[in-house]
Amino acid sequence: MKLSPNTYKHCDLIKIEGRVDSSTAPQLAEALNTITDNGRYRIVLDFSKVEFISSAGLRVLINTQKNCKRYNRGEVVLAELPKNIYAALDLAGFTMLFKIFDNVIEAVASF
Amino acid sequence: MKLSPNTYKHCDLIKIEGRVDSSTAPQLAEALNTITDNGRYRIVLDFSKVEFISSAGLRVLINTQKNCKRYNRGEVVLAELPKNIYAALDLAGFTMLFKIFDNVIEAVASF
Amino acid sequence: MPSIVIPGQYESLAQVAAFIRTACQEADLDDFAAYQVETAVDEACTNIIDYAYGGEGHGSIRCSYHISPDDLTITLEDNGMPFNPKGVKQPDIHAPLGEREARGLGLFIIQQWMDDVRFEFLGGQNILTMVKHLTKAG
Amino acid sequence: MPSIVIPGQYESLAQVAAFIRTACQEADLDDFAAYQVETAVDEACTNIIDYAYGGEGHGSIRCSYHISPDDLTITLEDNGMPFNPKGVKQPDIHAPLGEREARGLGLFIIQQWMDDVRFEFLGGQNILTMVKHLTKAG
Ligand SMILES: Nc1ncnc2c1ncn2[C@@H]1O[C@H](COP(=O)(O)OP(=O)(O)O)[C@@H](O)[C@H]1O
Ligand SMILES: Nc1ncnc2c1ncn2[C@@H]1O[C@H](COP(=O)(O)OP(=O)(O)O)[C@@H](O)[C@H]1O
Repeated sequence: MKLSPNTYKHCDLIKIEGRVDSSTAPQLAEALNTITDNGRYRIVLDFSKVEFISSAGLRVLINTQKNCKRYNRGEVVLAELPKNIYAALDLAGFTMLFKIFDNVIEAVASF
Repeated sequence: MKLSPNTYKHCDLIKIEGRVDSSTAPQLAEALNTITDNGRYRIVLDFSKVEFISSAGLRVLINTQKNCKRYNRGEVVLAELPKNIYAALDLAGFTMLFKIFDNVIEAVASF
Repeated sequence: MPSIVIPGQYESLAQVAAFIRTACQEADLDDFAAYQVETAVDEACTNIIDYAYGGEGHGSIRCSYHISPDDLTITLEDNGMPFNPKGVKQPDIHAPLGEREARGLGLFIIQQWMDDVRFEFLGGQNILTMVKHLTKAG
Repeated sequence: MPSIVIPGQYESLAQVAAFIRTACQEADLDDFAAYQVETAVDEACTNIIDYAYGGEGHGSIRCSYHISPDDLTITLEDNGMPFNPKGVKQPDIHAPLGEREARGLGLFIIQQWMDDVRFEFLGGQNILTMVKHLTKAG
């Protein structure tokens, strides 16, 4: 898994590439915590190059979403979900818990 | 030439495709005026799919930039300039007059 | 019966995934069905590492597959603590964010995405058998 | 000498551009040099329509090219008002935005991007000759 984070005026963006499984999910959690530890809670995750996500990755997403939405201070939104990844998120009921955007530009511009 | 405009929270985006010459520049001017007539002066132009720009196109850019920068109310920024297009803008001294971004996301997020 | 043995460590999951993708290709599964099988196997291996072995580095996992005209069958074997899934409760996937549990999705995904799932304890081994039907296109 | 004649209308500019790209390909110009020639011809045709003819729909333009071992030569002919570029002043491309003129870039681009530019009035015609050297790679 490769993570490319960017900090913008109104939000942070992380582009995720590769596999998000038990082996790599801790890195994703760390990258997200780095952002929230800076007091920033508006986060876009670019899934366009994600090949696989397991429940270990889903766990990181839900924990971060809870943290970000607390006190209405922000939220995590997801962009450019590949079909298989969308199916996994949908099975787990995550499509109700996260705003999903067709492209990263719209997601970044939503903040 | 094809124009795809989008209005976001902090800026407007127009994706331009094809040729911007004397024949098509008036359409670009019209699209830009539609935005500024709405009191919106923060504009990103996505050049990634622009094949050609003549001085007729440059004229539209400079007029819009003057309008947008008036009273410090905004500006036009350019994103994803193809090499040839960049060379034309550079020859005309436009690289001093417009912020230029490598990608549309950064450009949109700059507002 | 093609098989691999991996050490019970998370970094081996990518290797199992590659092995499973080969199996799915041989079985001629479509892209999404293959993704479902890959996910189920990843979840099952993670659970073996986490619960049967109580953490990384305590044992190995054998993964094998068999293709019949009707099914792709994946078998996972470990030497960890016996597991009986009966007591495990289902996640509430409709819960609002505040009440939503972060854990408990792995078994659920396995059960939803595989057509038949059987946990056995035989000869001191956990044997997990997961079946995906090969529904022919059309 | 390959040539086309287009009506003096902006919508014909794309057709001239396609004709010029063919010429550049034949002359084996690299992508950027070809872009420079395409731009110069576009600017020149626009000026003929705007100034020699005083607007769209008042005359036609003949565009032809010749390739020698050293040069690609483009010729534009029109029957409009004679033009002498001597009196035209250069744009100040270093001016800050507030003082920057929106007009006056066309001739400048032609002169910068072509290696030789000649305006003539002969037999009642404007003849514009623009030369691009064929510098061999390496
Ligand atoms: N192979 C196993 N051995 C022992 N216990 C298991 C095994 N797999 C799952 N479990 C139990 O079932 C529960 C639910 O598992 P799962 O749905 O994968 O979610 P999670 O691992 O996030 O808790 C686990 O918390 C664990 O108690
Ligand atoms: N073919 C032409 N015939 C007559 N006048 C011309 C011609 N080309 C250019 N000019 C004159 O030169 C000036 C500069 O031309 P140019 O650099 O193309 O910029 P612009 O067309 O934006 O004014 C024009 O304003 C016009 O007065």
